[in-house]
Amino acid sequence: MLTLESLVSLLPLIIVATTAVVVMLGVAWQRHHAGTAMVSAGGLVLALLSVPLAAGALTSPPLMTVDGLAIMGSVLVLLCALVTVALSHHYLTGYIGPREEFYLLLLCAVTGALGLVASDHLATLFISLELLSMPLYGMLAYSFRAERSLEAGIKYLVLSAAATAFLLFGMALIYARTGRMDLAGLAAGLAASPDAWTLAGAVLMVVGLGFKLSIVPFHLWTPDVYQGGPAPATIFLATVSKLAVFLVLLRLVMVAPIFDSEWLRTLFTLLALITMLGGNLLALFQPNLKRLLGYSSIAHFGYLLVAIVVGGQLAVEATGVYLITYLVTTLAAFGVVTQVSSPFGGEDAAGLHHYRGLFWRRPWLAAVMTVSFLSLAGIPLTAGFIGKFYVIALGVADARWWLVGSIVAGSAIGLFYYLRVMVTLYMPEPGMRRRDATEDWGSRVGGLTLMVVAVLILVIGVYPAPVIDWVVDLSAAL
Amino acid sequence: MNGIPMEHGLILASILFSLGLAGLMLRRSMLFVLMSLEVMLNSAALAFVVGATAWSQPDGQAMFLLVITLAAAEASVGLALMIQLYQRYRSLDLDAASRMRG
Amino acid sequence: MMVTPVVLSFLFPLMGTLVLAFSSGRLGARGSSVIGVGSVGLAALATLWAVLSHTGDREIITLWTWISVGDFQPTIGLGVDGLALVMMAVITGVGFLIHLFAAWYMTGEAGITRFYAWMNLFVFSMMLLVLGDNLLLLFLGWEGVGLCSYGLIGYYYQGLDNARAAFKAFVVTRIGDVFLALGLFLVFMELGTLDIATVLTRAPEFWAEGSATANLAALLVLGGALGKSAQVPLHTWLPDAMAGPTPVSALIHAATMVTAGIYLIARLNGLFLLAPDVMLLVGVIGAISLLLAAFAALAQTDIKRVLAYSTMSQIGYMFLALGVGAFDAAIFHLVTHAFFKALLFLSAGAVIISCHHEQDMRKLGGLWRKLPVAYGGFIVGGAALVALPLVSAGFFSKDEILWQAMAADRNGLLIAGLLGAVLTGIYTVRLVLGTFHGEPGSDHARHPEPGTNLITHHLPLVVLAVLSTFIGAWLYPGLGGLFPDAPGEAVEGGHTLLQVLAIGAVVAGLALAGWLFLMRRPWLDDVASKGAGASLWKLWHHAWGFDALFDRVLVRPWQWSVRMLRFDFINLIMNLPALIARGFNAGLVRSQNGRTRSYAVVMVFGATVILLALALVPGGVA
Amino acid sequence: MILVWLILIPFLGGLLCWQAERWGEQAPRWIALATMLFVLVISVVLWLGGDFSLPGSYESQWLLEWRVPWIPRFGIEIHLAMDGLSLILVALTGFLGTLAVLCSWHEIAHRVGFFHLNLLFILGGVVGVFLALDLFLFFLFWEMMLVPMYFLIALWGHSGSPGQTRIRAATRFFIYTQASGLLMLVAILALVFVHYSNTGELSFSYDVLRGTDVPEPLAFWLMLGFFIAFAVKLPVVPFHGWLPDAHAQAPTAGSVDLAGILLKTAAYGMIRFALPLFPEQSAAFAPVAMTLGLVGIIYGAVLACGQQDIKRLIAYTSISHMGFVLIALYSGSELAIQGAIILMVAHAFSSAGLFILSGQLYERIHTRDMRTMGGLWSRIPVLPGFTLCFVAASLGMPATANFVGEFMVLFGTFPSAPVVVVIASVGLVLAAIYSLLLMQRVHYGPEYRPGPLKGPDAREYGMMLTLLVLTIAVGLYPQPLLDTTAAVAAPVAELFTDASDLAARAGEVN
Repeated sequence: MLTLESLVSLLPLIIVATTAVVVMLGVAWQRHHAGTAMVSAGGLVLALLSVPLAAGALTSPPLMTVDGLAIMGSVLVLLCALVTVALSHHYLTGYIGPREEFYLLLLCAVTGALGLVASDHLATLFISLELLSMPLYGMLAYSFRAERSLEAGIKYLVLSAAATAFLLFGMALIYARTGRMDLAGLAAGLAASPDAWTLAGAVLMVVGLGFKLSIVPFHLWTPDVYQGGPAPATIFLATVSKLAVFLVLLRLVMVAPIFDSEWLRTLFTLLALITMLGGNLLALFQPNLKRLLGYSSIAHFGYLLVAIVVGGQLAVEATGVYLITYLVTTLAAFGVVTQVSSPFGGEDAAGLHHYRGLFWRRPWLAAVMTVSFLSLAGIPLTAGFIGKFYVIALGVADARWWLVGSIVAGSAIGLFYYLRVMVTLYMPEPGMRRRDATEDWGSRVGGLTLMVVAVLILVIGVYPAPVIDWVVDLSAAL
Repeated sequence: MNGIPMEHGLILASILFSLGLAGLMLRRSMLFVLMSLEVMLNSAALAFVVGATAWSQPDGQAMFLLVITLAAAEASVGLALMIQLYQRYRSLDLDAASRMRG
Repeated sequence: MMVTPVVLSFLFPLMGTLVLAFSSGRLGARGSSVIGVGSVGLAALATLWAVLSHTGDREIITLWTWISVGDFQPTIGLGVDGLALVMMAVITGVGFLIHLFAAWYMTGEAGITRFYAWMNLFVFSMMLLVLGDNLLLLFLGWEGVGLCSYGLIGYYYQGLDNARAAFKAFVVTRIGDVFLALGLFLVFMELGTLDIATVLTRAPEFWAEGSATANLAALLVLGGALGKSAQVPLHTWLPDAMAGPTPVSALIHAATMVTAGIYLIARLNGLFLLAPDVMLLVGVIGAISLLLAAFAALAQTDIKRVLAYSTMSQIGYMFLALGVGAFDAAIFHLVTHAFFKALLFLSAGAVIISCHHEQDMRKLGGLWRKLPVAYGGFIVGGAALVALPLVSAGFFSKDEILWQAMAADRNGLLIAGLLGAVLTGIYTVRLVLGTFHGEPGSDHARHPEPGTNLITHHLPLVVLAVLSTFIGAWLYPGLGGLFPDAPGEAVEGGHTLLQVLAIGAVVAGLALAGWLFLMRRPWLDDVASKGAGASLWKLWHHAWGFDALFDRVLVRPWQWSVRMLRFDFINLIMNLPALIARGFNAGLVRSQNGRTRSYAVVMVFGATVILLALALVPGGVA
Repeated sequence: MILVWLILIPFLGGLLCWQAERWGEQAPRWIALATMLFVLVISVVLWLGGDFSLPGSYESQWLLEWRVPWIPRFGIEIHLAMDGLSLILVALTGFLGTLAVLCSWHEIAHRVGFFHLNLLFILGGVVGVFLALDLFLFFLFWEMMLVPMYFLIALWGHSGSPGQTRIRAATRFFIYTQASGLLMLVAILALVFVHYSNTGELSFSYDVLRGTDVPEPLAFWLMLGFFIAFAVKLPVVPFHGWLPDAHAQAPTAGSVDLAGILLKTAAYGMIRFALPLFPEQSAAFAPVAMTLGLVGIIYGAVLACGQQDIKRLIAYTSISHMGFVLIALYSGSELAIQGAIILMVAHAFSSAGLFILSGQLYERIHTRDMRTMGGLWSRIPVLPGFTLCFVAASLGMPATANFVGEFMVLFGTFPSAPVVVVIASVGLVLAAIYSLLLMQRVHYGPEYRPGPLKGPDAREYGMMLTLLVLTIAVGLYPQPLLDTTAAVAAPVAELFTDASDLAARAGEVN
């Protein structure tokens, strides 16, 4: 039953939803870009402050469970959304046409993500996933006058709809065989014996979620959408969307035993292998920075799949830490791309030649980018290394030598293109005119948040104990 | 309940699903691609209904309603983008919008 | 650090080197030659003082322990006994005279400071070699001497073949050094110490006579000695080493360095006595080198190369003496040989400088009236070389060796020695006649400029000439006490018979040479220019073709492999992963063709593959 | 606490240099010099102060120790400790760091501040490697010292070669070492988890992990993981591809650091981690390691003779020298291991000297190709003299430190592996060949181009002289070095003896 207690546990979601409505009314009453940005940021902060309250609540709403995993997911989603809002404000100042709708779409997507992270029932899973994806089509195709953005929107829409159809069909098959929709019930119903239909349903669900996480056979859309979409939309796609979907997949594997069968475990191992290697191999000679970051995010989720394969307490902890390090690093990397290409001038500054010799023009921005790429490559003293260390520790603890070997090979290949990007920052630039971040980028809100994120990367890299303890407490509650 | 056994319903839904998939892959024009997406979503909804009747629970029907609303939302956004596609490329061909590669 | 005469004797050259090396051009030619010659002179005086104050038994002066790890405790210690003092006397005495002559020889040459720095360093290393009381310190001197010979042979570094000769000398001697090093390792492993005295006492206890390890150790030490003393297998570097200035050849390739091998074997005589068949091998190698060098000397045109081969054959004699166990006779011959060979080389140097660096005998001639001092040096030196009876020092020492060989009834070696004596006579006469008598072959020879400086030119030659006569032989204090008794003591009779034989051989050689070169010159020339004679002459000229053999067997394959391996092919294996990654990248990137429908196809394909795997792979469907 | 300062000083100095560039070009150089001298002085003071007698059973073997928990979840702590070996290597780092700063005084003209930042970060990382005792911390410093070296080679490499080759060489260097480092990380983690399953205690500390008995098949793979990481860095032949390219492209300071210290971190890693953690497996692996060492000696020498570029030649000679070290480490004799340590120090001096000289040559004739050199003896006043001394050192001339090192290695290894020593002695002859070839092609022979060149100024002369004096000093009186490292070498040697007894007993048993 929906008691007051369970409503409190849903507080962050409710606050974000009300902010979306307030923004909608604001747009209807009087368009004011900075105001809208402030309101949405305020809403997100408020939601963030309400998370401890929600965590305290004992019961959770019928179709959802607000447990450690959900709390961790909500906090990360809200933080990423906050950084995206901060970065998109400066980006959108150059956009001719309605600017406030972007924040509206973003808030709706965040609501979906919060719902997805806490979902315990196939229906809420489906609804939240769609609530997350639908605004993304809009955000990606936001600057539709530029054909790349339109193309990205269309591609994402068509392929995401197909993936949702797969997911739905999978759910339907499982429902048809077990008659139960909630995960706990599913588990009991299937304890007898997983027959052909249920496994087929599980596989189809994996395909549907795999698309969203851009696991290799279903990853082809990622580079085009990352390149096409406007920078803030890409940040949101790369962080919040992947984060939420991965937590759901983790929950499915942890709770519902049909995902725990040995056969699916080998399937995930194979998927992890080809994703790690495929992601890195594709990015080797990529001249476009946004596509390169797309491939690198594919590879990183390949590493993370190891947690799904291993499962168990350590896996949840490893996922938590790895996601934190991945999010911080991706925010920094994409943040730099946003800074260099804002204010919006029709085309994002994605080509690597734009960043040649950046260090000698914007030393601190280049420093942020170097730190983020070092972290992507997993070099010590950066957050990325802690994440990689965790994943390798996981693989070794469970004696998954094939996976550990491919992590080592993948990161060795990955070094090549991360180093190539890093060194272009310091190369003496030929005389070519090139785009550049605005002179005062550092003093704007976006710039400041970017600096904070970069410092966070170093802090987590140097002293990860607090972050690890936080994740351990939350995952212990699972 | 001696109606048609559940497997037949599921097989029908699967056939419908694969027809939608084929349409998605073969048709060039975006309009028909959106249509085949609808077919796939409806096939999933059908499977839900079949499941619901088999277990005589209302959950399946509720899911069917949700799927229909989603399909509608999907179609609206899809058509909006298709209009922009037409204005830009003067054609509905999905492959026209494929400049990003490599 | 007690300031005893011995320590002084090897510190002076070291100080000389350091002053010269770090003067970097501030010292003129005169200044550097004064320092160079002066330091060796002081060393000679210190040696003299040491000889006088020597009390007879072996005295050890330990400066400091070099390394001490577990039981590996080599020290920087100096062992002073009769043998060391004799060698020191030779090195500093003859060395001083050669340094003096070099002052005259090198006037007008560029880089005299560098020359004297190397020469002093050489004397220092040689002193260390001789004085070292443990094998590691001896090895230090051994390698130091090799480095200095590299520096000095390659003195005229502008010429590429001079540098190549120096390189060849160093590498060949280095091969010998490696054998010695292996010997050291074996000795240390077996006997647990490197100290020479303890090695000689422990060897008989630990090893039975003729046992495998004894043979191996002796063989390895012999290998080292062969490299340094230019004996048969490792001798090819000596003739090319004549590329250096003549005083260098006199000091290094006559008096001191090449005798290091003999000193080593004499010092480690205990080791060799334990391996009789290796002793025999030493004798045999001595005999072979003796004959090979003598024949080669017959067919040389360059006077320095003749002397080089004659040095090789005289050292062959010393090896022969060592082979039969006559260590004292070997050292005796070493001393006398140092005197007369240094004299011959310096006289040759005088001739060369007077005739403006003309070394080819065919271009020289008719000089005996114009260069009287050089001619006198050659006559006295030649007499000692040929071992003219009763008058020359050579006679006493060579006769002693032949007598010992006879006493040890090694008749094969004895006959080789006698034949060698005859050949020596022939090529010495050929050398003297070709250089000084007959018609001057070139305008350089027609009007030479004789050296006139009294001190730096005449004094060394005269002193050495005096030492090459019987006075030199008389000067040598018998070192019998230090060594196990030679075979000669045990046998009474037969000595006079041998002396007759030896004198006969010498006289026969001289007569034959005189007849051939004075009376039958034209006949000899046409025999040597046709058919068999010409090919024989060419074979001897190239020293029985050893050089060509080593070149084809060792040098050419090495250069070929270096050229082949210049491209680091093992590196290719390490580039393999990069190439594989590049291939995969090209393949995968093609899949990103930008068309949504092809993305959908790949997605569906992926899903169907998984579904099929679900059905087919066992365990999927329970 | 002084250990933390030893690591922090280079890092702080580096940041200071980066910011000091605003006050003019000379400021970063002086700051960098001051920093490195400070590190050197501290380590020398520690050396004079410390007593290095063999550790009694009761007090710990570490001269200084500093320990603070870092990531409690995994039992990782910042555990720094210093004993004889790490003290010497830290002092060597300080010394070579000073030389690196001095020799790039005129060579690096543009972006001086950022150059010194990278240079000092490398040295900080290396000091960290020598002091870290916690396996995680060791791995962290091991990977961290690569990044600044990568930038050093890629951005300040030799202007002579086109841009692309510099970056390719730097990337090869980075990926080779990083990937093999990851293998080591996997081995470390496996060791930790085996220990965890044995004793239920999760810890990364060196002393705790030394005792774990790892099941046989896995133990070999873990030892291999460690060995490959150190073999790539040593470098051992199949993995040596990166060294010549890195040296050919690196600036002089980079080459001095790379050859002088970075190669030594690998040897140090073997002595400290690879051998003690897996004694039995290392003993069983010893023949293979020795063969690799031999191949390294011969192959390095043959390739050194074939090179045209002077720095590539010196790089290949380093491969050959390090072959000796590898043989010594796996010979299991205390004398050989002491010799290996001396050889490491000696090789640092001689290769640093040769690289500084080739840097000075490059400043004068602007080329590294030996075909366009010749007869330089008469053209440059003092430099050829010094080159001859260092060439003599590199071919192992007695009275130089290399001779002491090499011969102690050979003396120590002879009893256990005579055949290996015989083949290694062939390496001595080859050493003579490639060293004299270097001397021949550069300084002897006919003059390629006439005209005198300027001699070394006070800075260069001072550097060369100190290096030469040190080489001769260690060559003639290595005892202070030997006493300091005696405490380290003895236990490592015993590992092998009881390991080989173990293996022998195991041999009898089955």
